[in-house]
Amino acid sequence: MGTDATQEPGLDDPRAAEALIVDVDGFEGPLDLLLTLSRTQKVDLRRISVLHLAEQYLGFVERARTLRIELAADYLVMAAWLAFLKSRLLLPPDPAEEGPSGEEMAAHLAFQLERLQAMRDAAARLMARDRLGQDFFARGAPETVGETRRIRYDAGLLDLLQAYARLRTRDDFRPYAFERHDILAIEAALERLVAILGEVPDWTALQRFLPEGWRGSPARRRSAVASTFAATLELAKQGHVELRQAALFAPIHLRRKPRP
Amino acid sequence: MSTEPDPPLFSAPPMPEQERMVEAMLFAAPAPLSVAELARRMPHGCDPAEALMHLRSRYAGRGVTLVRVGDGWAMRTAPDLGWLMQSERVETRKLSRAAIETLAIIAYHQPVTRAEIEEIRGVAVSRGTVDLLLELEWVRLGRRRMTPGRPVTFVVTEAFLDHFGLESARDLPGLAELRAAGLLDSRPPPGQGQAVDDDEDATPHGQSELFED
Amino acid sequence: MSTEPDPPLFSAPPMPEQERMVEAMLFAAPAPLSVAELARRMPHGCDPAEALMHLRSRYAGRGVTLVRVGDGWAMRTAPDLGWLMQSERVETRKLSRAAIETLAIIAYHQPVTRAEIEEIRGVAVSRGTVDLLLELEWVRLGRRRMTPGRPVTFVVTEAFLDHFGLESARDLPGLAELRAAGLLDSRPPPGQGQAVDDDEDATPHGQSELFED
Repeated sequence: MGTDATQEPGLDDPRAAEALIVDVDGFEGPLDLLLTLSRTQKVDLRRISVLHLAEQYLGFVERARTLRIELAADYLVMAAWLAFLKSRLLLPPDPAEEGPSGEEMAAHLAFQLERLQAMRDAAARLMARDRLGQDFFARGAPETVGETRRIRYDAGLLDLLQAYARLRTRDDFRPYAFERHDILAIEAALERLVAILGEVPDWTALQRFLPEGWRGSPARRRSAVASTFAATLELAKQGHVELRQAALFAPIHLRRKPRP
Repeated sequence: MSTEPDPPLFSAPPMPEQERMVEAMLFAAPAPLSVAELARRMPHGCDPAEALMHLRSRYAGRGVTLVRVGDGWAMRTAPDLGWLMQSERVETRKLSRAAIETLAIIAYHQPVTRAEIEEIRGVAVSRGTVDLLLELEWVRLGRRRMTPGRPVTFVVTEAFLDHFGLESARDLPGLAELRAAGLLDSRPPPGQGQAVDDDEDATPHGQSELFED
Repeated sequence: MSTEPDPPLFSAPPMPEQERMVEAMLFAAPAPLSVAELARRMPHGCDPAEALMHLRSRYAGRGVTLVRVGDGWAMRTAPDLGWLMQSERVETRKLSRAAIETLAIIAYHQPVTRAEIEEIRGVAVSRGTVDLLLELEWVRLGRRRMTPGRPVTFVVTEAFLDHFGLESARDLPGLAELRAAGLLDSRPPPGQGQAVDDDEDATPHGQSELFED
C-alpha cells in the first residue's frame, strides 16, 4: 500500500511518512507531531524553518485525507492555523491587516516546540535520577518501641475531593434516592386506594386493585402487590377498610369498613 | 581473611567499603539480616562478620545501635531514646465515608451549619462524626449564623490545611475543575447539567463568602 | 525521667546527647522531619539545627547519609550502594509519557495551571493524569492564580523531592539553563496582549517566590 505516495513534502523517506500516519494515535497531539516532523530538518530547533515545517504538516494532513484516516479535530485546527501562517509568511505584509505578523506567529511556534522539547529532556533527566526505593532507600523496618499508640486518621486530598465530587454530582443536592423504575411507592398505592375505595363496597381481591400497567411484568407486579398490601394495612389501621384471608397464602380480600 | 597491604586484582573491596555496604543493607532491610544473607549480597570475598564488628563499635553509644536478633543483625534506635519515638508509632485508620463527606462539605462551604451539612448529605450527621473531626482538630466552631436560632457554624482549621497540603481552603478546586481533572466519575443526572456545572450558583453561603475577598 | 546530678535542672542536654536524639528520630522516621518537628519532640532548649550539622558531617561518606528534603531531613542509603538492595526495591508503577511530562512541567513551571500545562504540551491533559500524580503525592494544589477565573495551580511536594533525591525545587536538573534560555517564561501566543498583563501580575507569586531566595 501507499505506492502512489511519491510526493513527500519535507520527508525524505516515504515509508517514514506512512509510519507517521499509521501511528497517528501514538502522537500526543499536533504539537508532538510537529516536533517529530521537525526532526527531519536535522537542525537546531532554534534554526528550524517554520515554513518548511508547516508544509510538512499540511502534507501529512493531506496524505491522511487521501488514505481516509480520520484525524482528530485538534490536528485539523492546527492544519488550518498552519495554512494561515503559511500564507502570512509567503505573502507580502498588508499594513491594513490586524493581528500578529507571520514572523511573530512563526517565532512563537518555534518557541513552543523548543519548550516542549526542553520539558521532554527535563522529564527524562528527572526520571534518570537516583530514586527513592530504586537507588536509595529509606528505613526498612518500622520502629516498635515504647507503649503509647496514637490513632491517626488517614485521608488524602484525593479522598476529600472525591467525596465532595460524589456529593455534588449526586442528584444535585437532593437527598439520595434510588432510581425507581419498577417500584410502586407505597404513597402512590395509598393515594390510589383511597381514591377508588368508595366504588368497591364489597369484598374484593387485593389483586384487582393493582393499577394499570403494573399487572404484566413479574417485577412490577410484585412491587405493586407489596405496596398495595402495605397501603391496605395502613388504611385498616386507620379504620377505613377491613381485610380478610380465608387460609394461609389464600387471596387477600378487602372492603370498605361499613359505617356503624 | 586477607591481611595483605595491596589487595590483588579482583579482591574484595576494602573493609571501610564493606562496612558501608553492611550499614546500608541493615538500614534498608525490613527484617534482621544474617551474616550469610549479607555475604550473599556482597561481592565475592567480603567478610560481613568483620564489617559487622567494625560497625558495631562505630555505633556504640550512639542514637542508633547495631543489635543481634536471633541469627540476624539489625539497627535499632537506642533503647534509652525510645520516649522520643513515641509519636512515630501511629495506628492509621481510614476516615469513614460519613466523616470525609462531612469534612469535604465543611471545607467547601465553610462556615456551614449542621443543618446545611445534613441538607447536602441528605442524611443526618451523627454527633460522633462531628466530634471526631473536632477531636482531630481539622474542624472547629466558627461564628454563629445570624439567623433564627443562631446556629453554630463549622470551619476548617490550620491543621486541616496542613494535613491535606493546602495553602488555603480557597485553593480547593471547584466542581468544574474536579471534572476537568477526571475526579468526577459519574455524569450529572440528565437535565441537571447546568446546575451542577455552575459551581458558584449552587453554593449560596459557601464559596462566594469564602472565596471573595 | 530521672534527674541527673551534673546538668542543672531544666537545662538542655549536652550537644552530643542532642545529636543522639536527632539521630534516633531521623533513623526511625519513615518520612523527613523538619527542624520544628524535631524541636517539638526534644526537651526544651535543644538546638536540633546544630545537632543536624554535626550529624551530617558524621554521616558524610557512609553507607547511610543524612539528606535534606525540602524543609525536612531524612536518612537515606547512599545511592552508589543501590545495587545491594535489590530485594528492597519497590515496584513502581510505570508512568505514562503524559504523566511524566506533566510532572516535569509542574516541577519546572510551578505553580502552574492546568491550562498552562495544556498550552505547553499542546494537548489536553487526559483524565486521570493529574489524579495519578496527586495520588502518588508528588503533586499538590498550590494557591489559586489571581487571574480571571482564579484557576487552581499545581506544585510539587516534599514527597516528590524525596523520591527524586532533591534538596529543593531549585535543584531540579538543568533549571538554570532552562531559565536562561527563556524556556520557563510564560509567553502567550502573539495577538493575546491582554493575557500578558494578567500573567505578569501573577508571576510574583510563582517562580520567583519558589526558586529565588
